[in-house]
Amino acid sequence: MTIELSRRGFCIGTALIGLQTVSSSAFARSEDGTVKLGLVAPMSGPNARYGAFSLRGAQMAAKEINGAGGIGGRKINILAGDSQGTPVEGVSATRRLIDQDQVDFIIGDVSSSVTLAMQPVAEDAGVLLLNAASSNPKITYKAGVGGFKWTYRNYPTDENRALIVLQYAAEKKGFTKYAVLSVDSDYGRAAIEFTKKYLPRFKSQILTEDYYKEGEVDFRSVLSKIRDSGAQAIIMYGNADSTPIVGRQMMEVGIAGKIPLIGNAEFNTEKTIKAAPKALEGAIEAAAWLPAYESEKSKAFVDKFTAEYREAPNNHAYVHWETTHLLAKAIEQAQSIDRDKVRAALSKIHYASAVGEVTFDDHNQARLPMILLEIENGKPAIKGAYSAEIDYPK
Amino acid sequence: MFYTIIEQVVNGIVSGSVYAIVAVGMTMIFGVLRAINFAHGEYYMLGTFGAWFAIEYFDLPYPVAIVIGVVATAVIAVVVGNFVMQRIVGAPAEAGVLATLGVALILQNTVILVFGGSYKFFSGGYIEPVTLFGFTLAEQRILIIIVGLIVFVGLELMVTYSRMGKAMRAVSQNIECCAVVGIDVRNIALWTFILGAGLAALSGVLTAPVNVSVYGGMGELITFKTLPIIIMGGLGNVRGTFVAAMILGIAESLVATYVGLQFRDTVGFATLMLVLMWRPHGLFSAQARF
Amino acid sequence: MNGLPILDISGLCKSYGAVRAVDGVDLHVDRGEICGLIGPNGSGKSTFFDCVTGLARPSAGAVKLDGQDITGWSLNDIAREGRMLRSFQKTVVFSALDIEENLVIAGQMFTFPGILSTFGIGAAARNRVAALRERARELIKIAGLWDVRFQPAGKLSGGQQKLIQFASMLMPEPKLILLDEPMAGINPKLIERVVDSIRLANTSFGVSFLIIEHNIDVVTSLCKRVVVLDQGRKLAEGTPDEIVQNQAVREAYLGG
Amino acid sequence: MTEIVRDQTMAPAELPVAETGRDFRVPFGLVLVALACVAPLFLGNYPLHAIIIALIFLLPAHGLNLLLGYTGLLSLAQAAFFGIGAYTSALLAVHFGTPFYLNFLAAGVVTGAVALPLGIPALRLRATSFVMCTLGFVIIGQAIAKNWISLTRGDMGLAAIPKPYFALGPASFTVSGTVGFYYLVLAIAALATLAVYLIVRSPAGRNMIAIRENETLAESVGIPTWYYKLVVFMISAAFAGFGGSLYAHYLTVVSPLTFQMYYSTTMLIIVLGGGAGTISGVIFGSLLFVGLTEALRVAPELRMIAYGFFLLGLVFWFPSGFAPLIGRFWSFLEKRK
Repeated sequence: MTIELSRRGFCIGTALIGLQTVSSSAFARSEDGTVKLGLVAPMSGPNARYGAFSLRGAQMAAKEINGAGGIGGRKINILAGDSQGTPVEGVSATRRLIDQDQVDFIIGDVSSSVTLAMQPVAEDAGVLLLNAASSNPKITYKAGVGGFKWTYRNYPTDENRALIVLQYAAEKKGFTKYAVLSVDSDYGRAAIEFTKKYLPRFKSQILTEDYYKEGEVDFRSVLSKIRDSGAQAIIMYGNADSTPIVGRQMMEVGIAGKIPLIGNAEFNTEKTIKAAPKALEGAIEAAAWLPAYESEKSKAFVDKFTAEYREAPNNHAYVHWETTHLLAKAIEQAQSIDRDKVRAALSKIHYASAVGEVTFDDHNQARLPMILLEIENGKPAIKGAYSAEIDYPK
Repeated sequence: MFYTIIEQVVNGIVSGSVYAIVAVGMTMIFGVLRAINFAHGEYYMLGTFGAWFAIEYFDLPYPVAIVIGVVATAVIAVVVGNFVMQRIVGAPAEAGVLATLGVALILQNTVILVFGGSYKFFSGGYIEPVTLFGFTLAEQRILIIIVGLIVFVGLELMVTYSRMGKAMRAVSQNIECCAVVGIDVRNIALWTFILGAGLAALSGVLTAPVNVSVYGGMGELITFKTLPIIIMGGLGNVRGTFVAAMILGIAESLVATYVGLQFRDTVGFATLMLVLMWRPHGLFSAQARF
Repeated sequence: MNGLPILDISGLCKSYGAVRAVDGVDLHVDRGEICGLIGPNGSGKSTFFDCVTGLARPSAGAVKLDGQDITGWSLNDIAREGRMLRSFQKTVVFSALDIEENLVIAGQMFTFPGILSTFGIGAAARNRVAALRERARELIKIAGLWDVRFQPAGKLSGGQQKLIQFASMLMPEPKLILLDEPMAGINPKLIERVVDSIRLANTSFGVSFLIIEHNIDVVTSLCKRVVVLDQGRKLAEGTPDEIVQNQAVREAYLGG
Repeated sequence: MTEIVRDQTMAPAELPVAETGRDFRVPFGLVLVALACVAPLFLGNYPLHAIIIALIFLLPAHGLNLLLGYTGLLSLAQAAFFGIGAYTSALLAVHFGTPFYLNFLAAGVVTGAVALPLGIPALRLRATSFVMCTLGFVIIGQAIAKNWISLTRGDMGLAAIPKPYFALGPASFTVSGTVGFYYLVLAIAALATLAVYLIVRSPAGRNMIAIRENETLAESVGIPTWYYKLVVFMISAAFAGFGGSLYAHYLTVVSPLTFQMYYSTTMLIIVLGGGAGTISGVIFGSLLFVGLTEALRVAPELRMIAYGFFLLGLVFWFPSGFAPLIGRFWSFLEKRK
């Protein structure tokens, strides 16, 4: 016997004593003819800059769509929620968007741990949660046929990325011995976990394994250790901001140009390369997107974003811009803002993104290509777009 | 093997010097104010930002930027000292914790508000590697060690010979007596605070070239590194703080090499707890003063 | 048993590094006696007190309370037994609490075995609290503090706080009380009252006293026997009259 | 919230109130309790969610209040125990599917037990060293949560923690939805408040206050201060563990980020903001804190700065918290009458 104590049950009880509550979810949503889109991102706190980029990307997309007459006449209205990069605040922001602002759809968050906490909230409310920037594979392990019907992700996972990088390094470069130096977060840890999963396939091994805290400034000790370990490359999944520091100190301990960095930590930006050109030469990176990517749509986005905000877009700006367009397309195909219909449309969508066609698998995970590039002569050289099918755990 | 250990010890001394310059100011502030200053790392950040601003916007040479960074921080310290730090003299510990946390939030987030949260690129300094006794070090790091030694000797001389230094020592020994003897405790507190903040700023400007990045949240990390150092060194004890900073620098370096970088930030507090279990009064104090 | 002194101290020493603050002092307090302890400033009286009551650990010597060796017991160990209590030179009370609470706290711990009763659960615990409140009220009346009994102790005058402290020490019905300068810093008008209270406690409750005091009139009126300490050693012992006449004592005071 | 209706002579900040306004506190407290019970009738899901967060934080804050407000020990370890409680509950629920009350009790018992070996060395330290040592617990706790991957899954965290369900024999009962959770948390918070009230007004509570007021004097009247501090440290840890358990079940994820000094300072702000050493103050503090967080949502970029100024204001203008303001309000009502 299972009793569900639900809002409805409670209302029936209270109705008996003559008190009538107005259930907030009874309101019809978006009766004013707009599409209310919630965006959850870290607007304050240590990751505030990611949130700022995300919001700008999404706002630019909304502006473009509204400028072109909206979706079937409906304008997109973006409502931002601040997650501060923590699960508690992420859940609070999500609830606020759903309950107070009555949004129809939510895009968010950047951090995987926040997205994981948002999933059940969106599921309970039956609001579509479209993630654009979290890479933890678990998010879509549990989505679609995995459980959460309302979660979709338009972003490649750590597992994808780890496999592609390892494959390229082993097959094209012939590396077999690696040192790990990744950021100590769900992102850096998960990427290495999945790298380890595929190591035997390429007969490779990890010699040393270290994780740095975000904001770490002293890598000399660990780089000296890597120098003496005999590793052929350093696998690094990290945040963009630590890369110049690592590069500088690689030069200092004398491994610049000898042991390349591989993985993903914005090796390709001009700023990073300028900080330590010698250390970044030969670095290999797998990115969901990068400003230098050669496609018409991508170039147009970079130009427009730069003109609009006088700052070059980063990855977060791009994925939120693209995901907002993706959602608009799904709504258009559903010819309705009915959430069930949009969800169905999303599952069947064939969307032409700036990096290639996007479709969703039965776990609501987008099949996305990853761009592989190598730094040659101080410039990123694109080596192609790769994609990999995910083995979902049974 | 042996070479590796020696090299890591050298690495440890370099980072220890950075910690020492910051921690020595913090411990003096504690001695006089009896407050754990959770905002101390923010002055390190402010100094770095001041220098970065001077280089980026006015194209000034690095040595001038050092001066600007330190002076700008000292000016801010005068304001904070007057409005906050002087008022927590004699307040309960939790008041000090909350007030300094408040100051840390205000300073850090104002900088983020003004300059944005992204990492800035610090382009000054002397970063060419030189080889010394077989170790490759950036010139800047040698400078840091030298400045660290100068600061230590200078402070020792100051507290021993100068009027202000003697008064600082007196206040940190017995605050009630000083008030009776006619030492202006609030004034001493203010000057100690400005000196401590200035030293933190100096440390920030000196390390900026090797750390490359400048960002609003950088102070917090330094605060958390210095807290265990000042406790281990015996609160208010300049010499002890220096030794503790070196011990921590070397221990961190060895842990990063032989255990893993991910454990590095726990070294400080883990060492502190072990030390306190063994000697509840810190390493360099005969009896518990605080 | 009754012939035995309540407090018997032999050869007590306390050194800090090379300094010998207390140097081989023998002292005893008989049952029902009020014994005075005097000496110039820095003569080691307070250190001696601290060593006897466990606030400091003696370097050598033995302290016997009621025939039981309590050398090296901590202040808390001794206090928890409730036989010997001490006051502090600087008057201290639990300033945020009212007088009754102060007294109840001072009296409650001795008969609260078990965790549940510590949290006041059970009839026995409730009865005990009621009994303590009863006793506290009686003592408050005796001390003449009835009118101010609901005020926080910290708000009262120094003399009143002294009385609270004194009444608190009577709560657990101790056999011996050590007072450290009970008259220091109180209104001369109140001195008489404190002296009366001590005498009352001595006669009605049978409490013995060892009192450090500078006010020689108080010592003379209260004590039958006085011990003089100087530079950590026992200089003299005798009736107040003998002590006042003693040449060595006079020199010590003038010299000190 | 039943405790405010009775007398609280133990609470220093409320002494004048206790004498003058007691008559008003009974009906006022009853009204508050009644309001809390019917809140879901007129509050939407979001305000309820905010109150749930406030009530979850209330538990560790009660614990800290026992430690800081009543025993006079400043500890920053609440986040560590909050995290241990959250992980204990989450691991049990995820791996063994145990019913909620077991997870909840286990969280409290485990954190209380962990506090014992930590408290024994830490409580020997003097004030500042003790504060730093407790801060160390948080930092080392986070390192363990990050690196003991086989148990905690490290930074990936534990997700999909099941909703609280109660099982007794064949019957089971799952708490789902905001309203259901609200009543669960409200009931637990009320019980916790009652427990704190009973502790505080017991002989043990009186001894705790004695230790806060003057430790040496407390020792000299025979209170076993060390033992008391240790037990209170464990009780306060257990409260934090209970809060962590609710946190895990409500948010359904735990990650090493639960071990953050941020949470320790949050508890500190709740206790000091409301008024240390009073129970109603802490309840007020937790609502105030969540209210402040919500109010500052208006301007995310200025939020932390405003927060900083709030802290300074609290320290310099309201050193005994904002609860005395309520006291003044009561006496104001009294005068009107």
